[in-house]
Amino acid sequence: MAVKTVIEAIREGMDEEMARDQSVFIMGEDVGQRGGVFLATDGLFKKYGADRVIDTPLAESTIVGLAIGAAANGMRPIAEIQFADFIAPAMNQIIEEAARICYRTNGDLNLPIVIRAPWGGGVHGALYHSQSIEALFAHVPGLKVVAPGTPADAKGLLKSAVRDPDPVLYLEHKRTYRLIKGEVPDGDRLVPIGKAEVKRQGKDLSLIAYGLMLHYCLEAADTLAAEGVEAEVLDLRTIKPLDVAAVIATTRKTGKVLVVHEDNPFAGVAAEVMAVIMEQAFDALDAPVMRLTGPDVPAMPFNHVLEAAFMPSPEKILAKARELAKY
Amino acid sequence: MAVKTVIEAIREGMDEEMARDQSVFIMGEDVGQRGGVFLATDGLFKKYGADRVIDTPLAESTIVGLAIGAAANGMRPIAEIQFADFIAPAMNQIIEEAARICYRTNGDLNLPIVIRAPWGGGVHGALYHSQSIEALFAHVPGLKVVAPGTPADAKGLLKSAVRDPDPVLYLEHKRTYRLIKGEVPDGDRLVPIGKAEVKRQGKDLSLIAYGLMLHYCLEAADTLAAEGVEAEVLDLRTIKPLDVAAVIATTRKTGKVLVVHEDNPFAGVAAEVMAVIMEQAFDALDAPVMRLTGPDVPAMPFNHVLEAAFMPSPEKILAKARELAKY
Amino acid sequence: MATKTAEVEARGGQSRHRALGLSDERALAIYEVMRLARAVDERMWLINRQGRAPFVISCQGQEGAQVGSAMALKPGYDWVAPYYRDAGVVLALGMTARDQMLSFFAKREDPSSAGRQMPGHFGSQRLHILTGGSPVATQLLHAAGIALASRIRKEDAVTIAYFGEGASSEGDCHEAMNFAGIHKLGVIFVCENNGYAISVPQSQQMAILNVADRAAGYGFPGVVVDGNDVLAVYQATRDAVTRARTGEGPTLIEAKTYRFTAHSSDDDDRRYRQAEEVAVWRQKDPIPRYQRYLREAGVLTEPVEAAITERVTAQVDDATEYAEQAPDPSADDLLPHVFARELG
Amino acid sequence: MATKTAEVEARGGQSRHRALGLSDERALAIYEVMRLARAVDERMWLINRQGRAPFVISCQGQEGAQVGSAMALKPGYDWVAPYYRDAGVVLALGMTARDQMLSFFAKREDPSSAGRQMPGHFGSQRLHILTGGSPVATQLLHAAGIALASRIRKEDAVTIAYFGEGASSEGDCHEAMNFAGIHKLGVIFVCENNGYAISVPQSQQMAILNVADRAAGYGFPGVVVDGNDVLAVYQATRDAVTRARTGEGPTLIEAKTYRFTAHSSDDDDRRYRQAEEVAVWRQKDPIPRYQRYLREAGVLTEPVEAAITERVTAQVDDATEYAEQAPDPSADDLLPHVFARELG
Ligand SMILES: Cc1ncc(C[n+]2csc(CCOP(=O)(O)OP(=O)(O)O)c2C)c(N)n1
Ligand SMILES: Cc1ncc(C[n+]2csc(CCOP(=O)(O)OP(=O)(O)O)c2C)c(N)n1
Ligand SMILES: [Mg+2]
Ligand SMILES: [Mg+2]
Repeated sequence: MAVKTVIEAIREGMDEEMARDQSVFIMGEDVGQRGGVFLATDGLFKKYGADRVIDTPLAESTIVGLAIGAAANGMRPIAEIQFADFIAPAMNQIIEEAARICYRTNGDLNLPIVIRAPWGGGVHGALYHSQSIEALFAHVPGLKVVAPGTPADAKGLLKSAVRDPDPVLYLEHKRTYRLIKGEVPDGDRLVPIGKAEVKRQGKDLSLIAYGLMLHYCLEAADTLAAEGVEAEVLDLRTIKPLDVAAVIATTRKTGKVLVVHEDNPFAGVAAEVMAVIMEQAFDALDAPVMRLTGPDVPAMPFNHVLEAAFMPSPEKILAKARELAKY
Repeated sequence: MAVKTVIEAIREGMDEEMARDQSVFIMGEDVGQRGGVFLATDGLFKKYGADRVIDTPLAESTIVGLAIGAAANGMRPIAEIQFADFIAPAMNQIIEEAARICYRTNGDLNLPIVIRAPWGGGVHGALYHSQSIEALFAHVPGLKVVAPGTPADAKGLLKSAVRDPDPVLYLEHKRTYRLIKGEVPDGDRLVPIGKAEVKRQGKDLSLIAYGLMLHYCLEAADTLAAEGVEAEVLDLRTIKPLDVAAVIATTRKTGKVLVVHEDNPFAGVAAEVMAVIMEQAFDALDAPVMRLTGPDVPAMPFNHVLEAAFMPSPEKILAKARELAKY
Repeated sequence: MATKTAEVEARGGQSRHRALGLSDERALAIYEVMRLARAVDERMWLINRQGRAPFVISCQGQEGAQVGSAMALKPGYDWVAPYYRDAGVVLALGMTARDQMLSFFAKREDPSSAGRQMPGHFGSQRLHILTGGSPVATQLLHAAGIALASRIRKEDAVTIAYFGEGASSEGDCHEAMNFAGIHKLGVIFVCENNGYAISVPQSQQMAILNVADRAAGYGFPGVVVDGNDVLAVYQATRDAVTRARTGEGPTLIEAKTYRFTAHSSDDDDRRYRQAEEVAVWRQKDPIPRYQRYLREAGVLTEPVEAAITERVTAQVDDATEYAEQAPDPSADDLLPHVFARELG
Repeated sequence: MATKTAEVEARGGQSRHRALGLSDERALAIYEVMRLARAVDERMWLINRQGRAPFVISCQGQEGAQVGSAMALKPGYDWVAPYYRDAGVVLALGMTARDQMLSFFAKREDPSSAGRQMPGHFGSQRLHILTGGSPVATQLLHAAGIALASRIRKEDAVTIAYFGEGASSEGDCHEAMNFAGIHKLGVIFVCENNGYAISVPQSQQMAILNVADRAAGYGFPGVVVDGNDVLAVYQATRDAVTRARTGEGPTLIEAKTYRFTAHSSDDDDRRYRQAEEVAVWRQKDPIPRYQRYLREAGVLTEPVEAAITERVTAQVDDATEYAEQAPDPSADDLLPHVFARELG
């Protein structure tokens, strides 16, 4: 067991999977020689060669469209979208093709594809290098969407995603890449897709989050504890399929839930969590489920004042959690 | 006042707006000579000429991308996407450009664009001619999304959309085109974007819907009335911006709400309605808000048995409403 | 090569197929697939007009382009990514009339989709026919991806992507050709140019006369071929297959052709094209044209023709009867197969 | 025309600008904009390296292509849809050093976005500079749409869309050129080919040597021009503007050039290109090259040069000071302008 950053964990996960399985290969913009703009694939081009680490032209529909064809012909592509913000040119290939192919062939063809996309804000990335895209894709049946927050989960979910028989959108939060360090178990350890994890036990209220917001919630929970409020922190890890059982369990345990994400609220992941709780644990609620999200504006501005105003923060979480605790 | 079909109302709305304002023009696949595959633009090519009713090549990103440029240069384009199912190639232009331009220019440039898209199922259209796309776009800040259900609303909202200074996704339910007839007020009558309408008063429970489902809810409400249950039917008409006040008002009135749509549930419009009620009318609830939606499968199958199994129907609504009434 | 074809034809055409390395049997097999494709299609319209099935989309008129190209492949080894008109392609590669009719009637046994997709949305992993959705042009990138996989594994399988000239307007068409060109993939792009995208004529789709001219912008050859001359299509494809298999890279083949029917059973083509234009093209029907050639070449005798007709009719009858009576899916079939294995 | 340019240059180049109809003043104005673009850019790197601003993206090396083309337009009448490197374009069309610095420091007064977008995302409806987002190639369709609007209203305004050769791989690039070709729109596509899309060299982006060759596939002329020869760029653009203004349709101009800096302040170009290669291109720097020409032509005398340098430095100093001290937006500025008018 060694301490690693999130990006090291992701790189290691890819490296191990490529070594293990010849059918795994990487495609994307600048993933080769350059090692990716975040260096996620650093060293892999040298190690596995130009056939298995392919610098594509600047074209996202190409990246995903090729991945679909290659998967149909026996490969397990890892497709890198340079920033989540630039995934939209590939939406037709992802939503209308990749997500629907298993269903439309009645299971004759399934597509083991991983689409990696760095997402999230707080990096002075402005409107087009800060976006949260999880709700758009989680809404689409036929896709799995994961968003690990810790190095161990990042590696374990990367490996699970590569071995998964279906298209997995693997979201890596840019801000956590080098900020978040943690123990990563040695060896071939998978983290299952579809399983949330309680990252901190508590009995008074539940904070539900993923990605960078997990860490902000844990920070807020520390402060709350000092104030005598024991917050449980549930890390969704996988957004689709949502671990409904874990959501309901924490709701029944605490009766008070706050869902936190950077993405804007309208028909977002928090709305779905609220809907599921409404449907399955209405009787257990001691307060309405609350959400703390990015605002309903098109994307995160560049200027630091505006960026800070946009981003949920430990302080904002704390304020909302206090409100909930008092309800 | 005359009785018209939904498609006649839409055509008339476009015709009147084009006659009124020289800057309004139409672009899309087969909209010219052919009059559109549903004949929505029938006769307009002859009347307004090839300059104002433009047959584009088969390319949706083209249609929306051109609309953005033309709007920036003083025009009011109506862009037709032949089927909602084929809007994905234009998602980059819609989400990353059209929706973000007013915000990113701090209001220097706003885009009066209407994107019309026939949506919805029940027409033997199979996976790619039956889709519901409202949640994907309603999630995106910077877009307005309307989905009228009656001929009067279809015309009034079309005219409002054309005059609106911002991008409006105008969803027309294919199944209602010729099925639904109704009185359409003569003259220049607008229906405001952002306003829901109670289409039937009731005190026992609320059915919230839009598009074809509005009519199924009204049908179910008739049967419920015969059973002694007075259902209020709220037609959202506009999905974004959601008429939260109307949603909360009906919730406070009846205490019991069922939201109905064809779109799959995960992070859909029903989830948002449930979240909003959770946030603003939790205390008024006599039962958990329920939703009846299409299933979480990639899209609606072709075979008639499967299509019927997929579609919400008056019977399914009735069953769920009875459950709610009894709660 | 084009010159050569023309020459052979000029010499009376009696040995064109042999000059192409096609045995008489093979030449007749091509004819029979074309006949079958046409016969199934005609039957579908009949049934549709009787109200027994909701939707048809046709290959009629394009059988030369389809069968001529597909017959240049190794079935089950090479790959195709067809589009919705390509009944002739999939029949050439191992799908049957029953398969077509099962999909037409949307029955559970439909091998392409178990009744989930509209007719014309072919797919079979076993036959190396890539599943097609309705959005046009996506399959060009899939085909490039299939070819990329073959390249990575150092296999010499060839992939053909089929598409209409309408689909060539989509960004994906550009992207697929660009990538294939860069990596000299073993992929062939076959454009069935029938002059219309539903109602929109070619002149409103592009400012050029030949889609094939675009190939130069991607660094590989573009070939224009008479799509209603099945042997010319075969020849162009065979040459492209050789290039592809030996690592020389892609070819774009544009087969000039025409569709005889409306776009689909939901369309009314009288709104946008003249009856005279259709009549002119009917004179160029690829099936009678090839029939004449085979007769003149002495390959298609009366008894052979009669036997083919009998087999085709029998297959269509059998397929119709079988498929119409085959069971529908049940409501329980709605939910499975969203994913490869359902999550526990 | 290309031959003629070469001839004039061969004759010692002393009257190339006059042969192009450029007065001495205009020739100097071109030079001054290039100098200003370079100077603002250099200052930004300095400030960034001092940690006073988080991000730079550069025009350095591409000023010839940018200023040479933009100066062929009527400012405020014609339109441009620039991309993030096009500081030279927008400075030529009326943006100021202050505007650049306000955006660089993301201040409320930034005319492009009030500090919402990264630097390099220019926009001004007043100046007919279309707002740019980060996704590449979308602006090509916007430019076609702008030109379509001009066409519908029977105005002769010309629109230039700027893009890198990397962006040419996107589907939108194909779609924009295809539509513009069909309708012979008054749009010019200027590709600043600097040989790389971040780290990916041209050879991995396309199988051809000249992006301009693609124009043939869209039915209009493609022109390759030395992007570091500002007068050659001016000439090619002027000719294209004439075509566009008179209804003859689009032109694709490929300006071969190079970027001197890393892709942005977040990039390390030593990972993918050799210092020698950069050095070779630095020899071809468009600014000293044009400077030499103007000196030899007797237009750029010592005192004129000194005056220009003084003005440029003063503007950069003023802009830096002004912008750095200008107020940030406040948290209240986060929510407005999602829509044209907020809903009541
Ligand atoms: C992305 C997309 N947009 C629109 C459609 C609707 N549509 C179906 S076929 C068609 C025309 C196709 O023309 P072409 O590619 O020339 O093929 P053809 O039908 O002529 O064989 C259109 C517009 C579609 N299937 N996909
Ligand atoms: C759709 C999209 N994908 C990816 C990116 C990330 N990105 C920004 S610039 C760039 C390279 C652009 O290369 P080119 O078009 O040649 O312009 P240059 O920077 O060389 O001037 C990339 C990949 C983007 N901005 N947009
Ligand atoms: Mg066609
Ligand atoms: Mg470049």
